[in-house]
Amino acid sequence: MSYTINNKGYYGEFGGAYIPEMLYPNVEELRQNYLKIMSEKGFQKEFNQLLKDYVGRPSPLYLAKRLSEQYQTKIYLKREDLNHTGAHKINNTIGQILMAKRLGKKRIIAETGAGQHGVATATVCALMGIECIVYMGEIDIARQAPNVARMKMLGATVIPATSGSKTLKDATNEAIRDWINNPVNTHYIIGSVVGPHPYPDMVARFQSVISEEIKNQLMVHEGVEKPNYIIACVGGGSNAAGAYYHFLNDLEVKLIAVEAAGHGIESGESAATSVLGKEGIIHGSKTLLMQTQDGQITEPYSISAGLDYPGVGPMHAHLYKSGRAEFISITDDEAMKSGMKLCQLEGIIPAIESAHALAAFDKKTFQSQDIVVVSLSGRGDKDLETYIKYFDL
Amino acid sequence: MSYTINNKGYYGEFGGAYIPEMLYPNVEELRQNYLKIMSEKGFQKEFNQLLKDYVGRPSPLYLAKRLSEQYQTKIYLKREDLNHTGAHKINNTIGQILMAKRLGKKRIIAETGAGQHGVATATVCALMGIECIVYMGEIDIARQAPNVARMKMLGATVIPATSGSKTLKDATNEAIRDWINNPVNTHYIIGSVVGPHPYPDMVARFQSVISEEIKNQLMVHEGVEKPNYIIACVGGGSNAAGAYYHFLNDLEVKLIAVEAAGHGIESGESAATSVLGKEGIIHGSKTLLMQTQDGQITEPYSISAGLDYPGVGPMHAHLYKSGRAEFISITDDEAMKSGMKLCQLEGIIPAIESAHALAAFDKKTFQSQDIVVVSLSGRGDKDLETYIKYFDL
Amino acid sequence: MNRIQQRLNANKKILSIYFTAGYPHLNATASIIKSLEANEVDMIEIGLPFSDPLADGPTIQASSTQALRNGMTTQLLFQQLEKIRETVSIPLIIMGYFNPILQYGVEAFCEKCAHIGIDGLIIPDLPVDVYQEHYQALFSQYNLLNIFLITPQTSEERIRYIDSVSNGFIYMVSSASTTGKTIGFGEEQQAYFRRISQMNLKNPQIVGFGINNKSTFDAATKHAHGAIIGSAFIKHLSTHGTETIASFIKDIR
Amino acid sequence: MNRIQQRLNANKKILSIYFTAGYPHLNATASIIKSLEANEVDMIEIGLPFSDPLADGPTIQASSTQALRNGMTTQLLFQQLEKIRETVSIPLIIMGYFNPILQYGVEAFCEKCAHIGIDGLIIPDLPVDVYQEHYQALFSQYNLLNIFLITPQTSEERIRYIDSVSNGFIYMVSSASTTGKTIGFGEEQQAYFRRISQMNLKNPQIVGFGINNKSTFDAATKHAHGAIIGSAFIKHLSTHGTETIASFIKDIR
Ligand SMILES: Cc1ncc(COP(=O)(O)O)c(C=O)c1O
Ligand SMILES: Cc1ncc(COP(=O)(O)O)c(C=O)c1O
Repeated sequence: MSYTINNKGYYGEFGGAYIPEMLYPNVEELRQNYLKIMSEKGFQKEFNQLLKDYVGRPSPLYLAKRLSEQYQTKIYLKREDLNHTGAHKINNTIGQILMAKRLGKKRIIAETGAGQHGVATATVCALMGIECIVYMGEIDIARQAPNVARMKMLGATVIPATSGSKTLKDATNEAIRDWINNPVNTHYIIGSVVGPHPYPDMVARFQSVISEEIKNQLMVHEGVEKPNYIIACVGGGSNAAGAYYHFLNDLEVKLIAVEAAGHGIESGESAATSVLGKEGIIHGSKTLLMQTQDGQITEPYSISAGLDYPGVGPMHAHLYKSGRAEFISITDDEAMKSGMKLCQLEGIIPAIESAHALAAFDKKTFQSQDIVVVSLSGRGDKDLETYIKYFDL
Repeated sequence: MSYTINNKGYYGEFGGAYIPEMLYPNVEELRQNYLKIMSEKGFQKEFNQLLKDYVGRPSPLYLAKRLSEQYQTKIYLKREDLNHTGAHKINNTIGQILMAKRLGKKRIIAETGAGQHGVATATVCALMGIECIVYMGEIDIARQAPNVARMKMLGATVIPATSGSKTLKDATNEAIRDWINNPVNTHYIIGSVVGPHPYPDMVARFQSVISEEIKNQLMVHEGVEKPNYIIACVGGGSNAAGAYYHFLNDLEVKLIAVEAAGHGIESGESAATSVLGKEGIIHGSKTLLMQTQDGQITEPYSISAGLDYPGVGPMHAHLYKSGRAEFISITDDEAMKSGMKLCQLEGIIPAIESAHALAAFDKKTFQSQDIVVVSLSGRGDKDLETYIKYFDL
Repeated sequence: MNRIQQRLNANKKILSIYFTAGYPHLNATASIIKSLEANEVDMIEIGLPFSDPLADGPTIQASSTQALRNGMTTQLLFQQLEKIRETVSIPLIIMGYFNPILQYGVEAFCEKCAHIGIDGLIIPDLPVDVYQEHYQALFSQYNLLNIFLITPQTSEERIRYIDSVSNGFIYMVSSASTTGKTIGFGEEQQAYFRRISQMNLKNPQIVGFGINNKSTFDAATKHAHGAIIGSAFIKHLSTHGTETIASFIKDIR
Repeated sequence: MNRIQQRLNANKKILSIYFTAGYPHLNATASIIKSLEANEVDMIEIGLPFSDPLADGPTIQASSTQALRNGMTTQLLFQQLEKIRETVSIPLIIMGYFNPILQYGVEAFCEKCAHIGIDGLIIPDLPVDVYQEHYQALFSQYNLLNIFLITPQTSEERIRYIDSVSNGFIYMVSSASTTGKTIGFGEEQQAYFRRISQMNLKNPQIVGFGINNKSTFDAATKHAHGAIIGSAFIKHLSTHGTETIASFIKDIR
């Protein structure tokens, strides 16, 4: 079984491009060109140079000694938190802005929930001097004010999404609507491995630098190329896709995907798509999503804005359905506790998304000789308010 | 003329250890051991490994193309903003915590103004599992709440300094008082190239990794080892000391130090020590400091908490007095404007401290073939509130 | 022959009206349909509301949200339509996003539509190739037409492909936009309509998006076989309720 | 012979009192001095207030801040003391941090002290080696004693070095602390005092820090030549003003 995309744009039965005809020319243009452009020498050179000099890659693979002691196994943290703008999101936006330039696009749109992807997009647009419009749910704008300010400082226009539940899902709808209205000069930079083909594959490829580096770095640290486990949180799934990428077809490397259980799977306030979702279509992709019996997409909930999405990318739907990856759900409380533990044991304040991945150690026992790589997808600076409130600091 | 420290602990006429006898054993123990410990293979290995895997070094040397175009010269940014915890401060705290461990210390104290050094200290203490006490002016605690929360999350105890003006200067006094009261088991991690000998030299050496990397990176980028100019902001002077270090005695490399003029040199609300200061003693060191005619230390002012210090390190006093470095003063308004410019041209939100360094380009003209390295000492995440208020975002 | 095809053969500019089922009131569906037929509308698109209607502008979005709040479901819509053919003979199309149909079961959905007397479906996010590969046979089995969209950006090649897969009419989106945008029907639009008209497609074209009064209806149908009014009708319902449908339609022709 | 040395030769346990010039009132200096002499105090340390007194605890810090707010300056202090020798003969020491002295000019400062009749200086942040190299000659020229501190952590070797540079007394800090801490004078402290006493230094030792009443004074002076009271006196001034200095001193001996 293959875990990479097939030539029709599917992972197993998931994926495809379920888009209105108005989007067809855009998506088709991208589909026809993305692999060709990505394989160009000039593209690769520019991409890799920016990842190195601008983003600060390679991100370290850090052996967390005190955490390892605590859990009696060998834990490496892949430090995406050290990237410019504070998360893995920038790997993708750097790739896509170069893609957009080569496609001759003059205007960039993006959706954002917590604002991380919006900031990463505004950042690369500033870098390239390209107009940037970011859609963000009206509610998220209110609760993520610092990231809104960041985007504005970077010269982006932030447009509130006032439809539906006024959060990420709706911001995505608005971005798609904008694209429908601006089909020629605009590129839509999607922020995760979601959306119509070729987005999930393209984003996964841009993020695959994570696992490429893990391989090389493990070789230096441990003299082996592969870990026993890779753990990553899954919102849409891009940091996980990047961390898994070069190990997908190597079954010796066990993959663990961590979803947000919010107040608990049974609570009705959760974002654990693999447990609660069913197959369906969201944002142009056939995948697993949380929905009513009637096929209406339901509002997810997680304390972590980046995991607060009712679907997962089609790759992850396939990894789940096929059993290739083990899916774990972590509640708000469990994640917050693990986040705090990382602070106090390793001096790293993780993004609450990443804290979900760390909580897997409380759910699952590893052998002392196991090498477990955790994707530390982002830093917790953006989450300080939440941490402060939660722990009453 | 030499610009490094002499064997008596002076840079020219500046430096020394003007400390009460109660501190003598501590400072003397450090003085006798610091060079020996720093030169140990084991120390170097651990230091370098942590800088690489934990801090994320080397920090990139990034050719800022759009900024270069704007100013018609070749501008490289040394990206200390990408370090773990967001500034150059961590280079020093990593070094000092390893030093403290080797000296058998069980308790760490530190002073902090904006909280960057406090966070960097709390971070390394968490990493090593060592008790951490951070002194912070009561007023700074109120206006830098997120960094206070960060320190608490990292397990540190933050103690308000309620004496004097209740800001950085007083926090430093309190830390020194704590050290006087705990002379055996405690190491004081000073956050800049200030304080009694050997602190200025020790901190400069820990920060010298910045210029070491600049050398290597310029070789790769430009095929030369040295820039024409290095620009850095100066609060106490540690990022500048680190960026200058390996070029200090190479007069071909011109050094520019940027101080905070606050509301203007003449306004009475300023922190431009080189212009407004006179020789004197502050925090155990003979240097330039802002003081009344009567020798009372005056309260400085800058919009940037990290530059809001009434002195400079003795190295900088010497660089100023000898003319080795050119000193420039930048007002709040000039710095804020330059910070915003970097956002919009390069997608990087700088710390307001670092924005002062960038403003030098509006004060001084460079040749188009000049290679100008700017120490981007930190990221602006900590300053968002200030940016938001200032620009009414 | 399917009612849609019959109506298209009538050689008259078609006026098609879209409304969202469950809006403005949960149980307005049947009465709106009857009223539209009574006022000599040629065709009706019944919108099955969806939580995330990404091809729609604010007006239809809001009507969908309201309809769902009112309690509209796929099942309920089918119940409301169960006896509709006892009273109306106008062509009825259900317009809905793919996910609710998928959850209902595509075959079950088609069967139910056939049973009720629905003539066709517009599923904006069901791609042509997926339709062709998986559902075309099913749709013909239940004598349901599937209507595809084209836009000013659709390539000639693709238009011909869509034409080949279509068997009712082609939904010609007047400009690159979501529903409900006010757009001109000036020379650019006419050139586009003319270009398509000159392609001699086997399926007639009906223009949608942006038609809101007599003048835009006339402009849209100059080169096309008909036009669809959606947002403008929803707006009318939202301000005037269902009472004055007659006057809204009379103002169009 | 310097007044301090004379007084030390008197073979009596010395009681020395510290106060901050300019506190509690700007012009209290002379009257406090007179009152202390009248109450048979042996020696007085006049604190020259400093903005950043880093060896001092909260009490003396606060008194310094207040004194500066009241308007105390080096110049003013010298004015206040200008005629002090007309009325008192008690040994007078100025205790101040180095920076204000440096700004006044060390030589000018010494000259002024000599002119007034100050007998010695305590400059806690002036290192012994800097003193020796740069200022020792100056101090002798003006017949000023410079008093150095030692603490329980000071090594024997360094104590001997300090003893060799000193020519009045050694200020023996009772424990590792800033001024004003309440500390015990139990066995540990006594052992420390004994240890120093047994070193047979050429300079007598006077204990400072933590002495606040008769019992701590007695304990501190068991093995030492005297003791200094600072924070406790400042506290007394802050609650009772300058009126009841007599009773404060009487409570000590
Ligand atoms: C730090 C961080 N981690 C993880 C995620 C989740 O996204 P994904 O699942 O695409 O990696 C986000 C999204 O904002 C994020 O900011
Ligand atoms: C980002 C940044 N730059 C510069 C400084 C000034 O310190 P120094 O002059 O020691 O580099 C600070 C101090 O907090 C800082 O946070």
